[in-house]
Amino acid sequence: MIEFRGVTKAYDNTTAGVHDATFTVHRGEFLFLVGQTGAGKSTLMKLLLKEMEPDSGVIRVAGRDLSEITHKKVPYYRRNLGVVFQDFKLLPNRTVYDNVAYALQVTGASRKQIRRQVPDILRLTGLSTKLHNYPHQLSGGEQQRVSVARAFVNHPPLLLADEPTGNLDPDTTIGIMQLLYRINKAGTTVVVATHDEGMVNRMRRRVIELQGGQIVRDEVAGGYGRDSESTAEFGALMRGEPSPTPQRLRQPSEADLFDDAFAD
Amino acid sequence: MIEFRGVTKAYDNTTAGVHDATFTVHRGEFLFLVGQTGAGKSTLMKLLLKEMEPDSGVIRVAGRDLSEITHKKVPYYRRNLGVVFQDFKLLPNRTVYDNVAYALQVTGASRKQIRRQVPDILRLTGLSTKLHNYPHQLSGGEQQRVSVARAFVNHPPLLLADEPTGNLDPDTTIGIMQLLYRINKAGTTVVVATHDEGMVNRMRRRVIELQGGQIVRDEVAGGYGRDSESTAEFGALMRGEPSPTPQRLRQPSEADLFDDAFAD
Amino acid sequence: MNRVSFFFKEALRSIGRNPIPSFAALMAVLITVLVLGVFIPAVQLANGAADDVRSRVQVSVFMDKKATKADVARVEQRLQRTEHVKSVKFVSKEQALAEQKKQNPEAYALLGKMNPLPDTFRITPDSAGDTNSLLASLMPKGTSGKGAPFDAAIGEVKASKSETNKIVKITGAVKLSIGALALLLIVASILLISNTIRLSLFSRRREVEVMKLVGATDSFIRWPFVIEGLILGAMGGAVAIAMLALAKVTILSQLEGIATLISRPDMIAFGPLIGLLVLASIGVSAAGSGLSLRRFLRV
Amino acid sequence: MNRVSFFFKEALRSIGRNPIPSFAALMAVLITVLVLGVFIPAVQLANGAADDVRSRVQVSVFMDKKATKADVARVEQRLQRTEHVKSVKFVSKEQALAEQKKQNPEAYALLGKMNPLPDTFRITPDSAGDTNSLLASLMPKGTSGKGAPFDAAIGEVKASKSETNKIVKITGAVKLSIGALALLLIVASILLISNTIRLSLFSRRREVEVMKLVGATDSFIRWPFVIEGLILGAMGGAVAIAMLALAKVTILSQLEGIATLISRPDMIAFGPLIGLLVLASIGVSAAGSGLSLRRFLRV
Ligand SMILES: Nc1ncnc2c1ncn2[C@@H]1O[C@H](COP(=O)(O)OP(=O)(O)OP(=O)(O)O)[C@@H](O)[C@H]1O
Ligand SMILES: Nc1ncnc2c1ncn2[C@@H]1O[C@H](COP(=O)(O)OP(=O)(O)OP(=O)(O)O)[C@@H](O)[C@H]1O
Ligand SMILES: [Mg+2]
Ligand SMILES: [Mg+2]
Repeated sequence: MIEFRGVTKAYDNTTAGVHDATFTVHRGEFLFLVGQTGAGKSTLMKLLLKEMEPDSGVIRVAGRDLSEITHKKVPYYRRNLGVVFQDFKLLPNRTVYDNVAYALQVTGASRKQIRRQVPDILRLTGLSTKLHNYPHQLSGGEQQRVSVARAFVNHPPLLLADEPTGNLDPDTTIGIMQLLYRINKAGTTVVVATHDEGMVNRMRRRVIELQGGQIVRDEVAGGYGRDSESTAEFGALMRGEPSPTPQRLRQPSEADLFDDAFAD
Repeated sequence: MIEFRGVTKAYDNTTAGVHDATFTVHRGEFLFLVGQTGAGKSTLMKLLLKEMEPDSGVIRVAGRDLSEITHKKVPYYRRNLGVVFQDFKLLPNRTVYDNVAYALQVTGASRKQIRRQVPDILRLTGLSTKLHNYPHQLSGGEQQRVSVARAFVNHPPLLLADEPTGNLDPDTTIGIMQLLYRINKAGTTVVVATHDEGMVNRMRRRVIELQGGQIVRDEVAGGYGRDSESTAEFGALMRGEPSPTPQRLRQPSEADLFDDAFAD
Repeated sequence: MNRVSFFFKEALRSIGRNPIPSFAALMAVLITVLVLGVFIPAVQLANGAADDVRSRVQVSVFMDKKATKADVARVEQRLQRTEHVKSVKFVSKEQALAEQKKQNPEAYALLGKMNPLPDTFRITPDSAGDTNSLLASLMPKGTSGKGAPFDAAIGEVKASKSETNKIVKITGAVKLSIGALALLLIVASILLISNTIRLSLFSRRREVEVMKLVGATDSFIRWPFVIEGLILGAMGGAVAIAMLALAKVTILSQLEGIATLISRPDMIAFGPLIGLLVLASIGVSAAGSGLSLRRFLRV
Repeated sequence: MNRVSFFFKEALRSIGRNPIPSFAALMAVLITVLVLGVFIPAVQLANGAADDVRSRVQVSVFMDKKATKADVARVEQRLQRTEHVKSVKFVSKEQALAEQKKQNPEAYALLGKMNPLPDTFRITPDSAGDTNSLLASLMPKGTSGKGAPFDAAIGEVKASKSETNKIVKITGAVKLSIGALALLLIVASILLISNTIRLSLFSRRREVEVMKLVGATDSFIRWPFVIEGLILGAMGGAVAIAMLALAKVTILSQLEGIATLISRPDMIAFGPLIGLLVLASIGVSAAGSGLSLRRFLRV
């Protein structure tokens, strides 16, 4: 799905950026990107989004070399990516509902489709009571959830989330991660940049660690088979509770669709 | 230092906000404000900063009723508060250095004073190499650290920090918390709003928990005497390591002034 | 269709949510249309006045003293068909004498019943600038190369030259400078409106950046802005025109006297003028919005 | 002092970091000064031209046929001291006859050596509007209530009334409408500049909010903006004046002929005019910045 080969991006004559990054992410994988502040995680995301061009090296997404996408085609490429931005990047003059709907409107989705999908994702992210608020009328965590909802509403094949839980409390964090997990189980490739060590450790997924722009660790955490847990089990795992096997007896598919963590 | 009596602030006809909050923070205390997303933590901070007025109730800071401060006097009041904003609120057209210097310039500080204090605090927050970057040229965590530096540079008697470590990796988080701790030890009253449960638990300070705008918990965590640890001990505590008593033999005051966690 | 209505809704929402930039753009259009709406008729009025002053230049055709009634009738017919002639006024020798007597009683008292004055045609040329060609056609050059009146019954052809050249030049200068001003003003107006639009878009550049990042195409972003410019331009134009119409009714009707003083105002009608202004303001606003956006779309 | 230099540095930095709003504000000032700089002299030129046309209205004082040289000298002296008299031109009876002979050779041929014409003074009034009061002072009302010439040696006093009223009215209308336009344009300019400034401040309202939150007083925030407006106004004014000066040198010198045609241009000198324009543009910009900020300071 994603292929970086010798990608280097240095910000004007500094050492900051990304240096000679080479890695591959397969379709359907779940990848954590970790590293200290300023390590280059967001830079990597920006390169993937073609917000800027690498100084050297090749980036391929779904087999396509990003440098070959013309300026006119960039919007169509971006529609295949759901992105949760570290600074949310909400449209300040739109309500929560309209912010999320906008991601569908750009694709030319019908009004019917929008009316069906947007309330769904807003309920899932626990924003049902804030539909008509403007971003400046939301708490930090609520803004972050809007950003998450907007990234998900499209059901994109590739999902980039930059620090998606930095402003969220532990319960909501688990809810969001469960959502990511469920999306990943449905076939979406997910890349999450995060500082939350606890979460990374508990999730036991593949981790790429950056340090000063260089990849210093790339490990597929073994021991735990992928796609083997239900969302509820996964949530328990996140909470550090013992495996909630009994819960599996209650319809697990239901638990997958609706999630207590978001019931405000 | 801070006294809330029956303070209520509801956002236009909703239940969101703060409801009937009553508590007192003494001079030199270190207080954690916790609660889920949307619980009202930032609202409380905004009320303290006189960014908005409560619907009812009285807020006193340093014995002064905030409602009695006239519009003209507000700037002078705010200079006594160092604030780390959840969304950083950096000035987009100023470099890191100038952003921090601005907080001193408004007070009419001399150029000499600025040239002495600003580099100091930037070194302490690990931003020495980013002096001349503009906010949009910083990573999320670096922006947050600039916000922290700006709040501290004044040595204000009261420090409000809204989610000061949300975008920081664990090491930097510990560094910032050590800095807060040191500042608190020097007599400054510190209020920190945070989601980081681990940190709150490890710090064992007073915690006020909000839920839907109401104070549901206010406990002075006992068992641990205040001001009893050195910063290095405190750091170890945060990391969850055993008490680093041996380190106390090496000059603890030095460790208080300079901190490895920020040496980039 | 769905998409068009979406763009329209977006434009309206944007106007509602950004009152200051919208108001500023509207004000710019309004002021500009207002200034132009007052300026253009005023220029035409001034031009008309200048023309009117110039038209006071007359050509006199003095008949021969011995000319018969038939001669006079023939010459009059011929004059009326001549190019550049706007009007011909016949002054008989008796009328001429009466006029002169009134002006110079002493001088003419001596003449008694004698009348030294000929029958005269006073001709007003189409415009002062045509005086010379009119003179040329009234006095065609013969084989000798010297001009002679076209009819033997004509004694002399004369233009009141003394002040003519000066008046023609002065009024010409007035017309020229006023025309240049109108042009300058129109260019300045367009620059100012597009300036305002660029500025109001600048205040929304972050918004455009975010739109691009979530996959909006350039045209998807641009259309609402163009429609917004269109709506604001139309609104600004409409208000300006309402103000102009009000001014026309209340003030101009009082100045009617002055306007009718000028024989050939040759003014554009109020209707077409405002139509033109509205179209111009809408066009400038819409094009301004669309084009100014270009630089913010490079994300 | 320290603080003043800080404000200046802030203003310069802000201009450097916000090129689009700064450029827009500068453009607005530049265009406005340019338009006014062309418009004001043009208005004065047009006014001068109108006055010049009006000044062609003359008053003739015909001496009595029997007036002696002494009478003529006395009347001339008196005329020169009369109010509203701009110039007095003496035309002797011989000159008058020669003039008339050239105009009406046939009529005067019959008179032979006889001269029916009196000595005449042709008086140009200060302005056409003063004609009536001039007439009144030349013909003071006696006890009978009827006006009579102030000197017995005067035969008659007459104004060339025929076209006077019309020309006076028309040129009056031209002056009026042009003056009104100048006023309208000045008001519009001020509105547009302050509009632009408000807009460019709007794009920085978040910045002002943050400044307030970290404890900056209103005046601490406002001064750099005022100085910025001052600098931008000065720059825009300077560029506009450079362009005007260039235009004056290249274009106006070619039109010299037209300007000298008008006897009393009564124009403001180039120096004071530009001084005024610069001051105005700087003032408007600085005041605009300072005042517009007010609404963003309520945090
Ligand atoms: N536009 C820019 N110009 C110059 N330097 C930049 C620019 N953008 C980012 N940087 C620098 O590049 C480095 C990597 O930034 P990046 O945003 O990728 O970090 P990050 O890993 O996302 O950090 P965080 O966890 O704090 O978000 C940082 O040191 C930052 O200062
Ligand atoms: N200007 C506003 N208008 C309306 N509602 C608002 C406004 N500001 C905040 N709210 C609402 O008030 C509630 C409390 O917000 P606040 O920012 O205090 O939460 P918080 O505790 O800081 O949350 P977080 O941890 O996510 O930052 C939220 O539900 C939010 O949507
Ligand atoms: Mg980042
Ligand atoms: Mg908050």
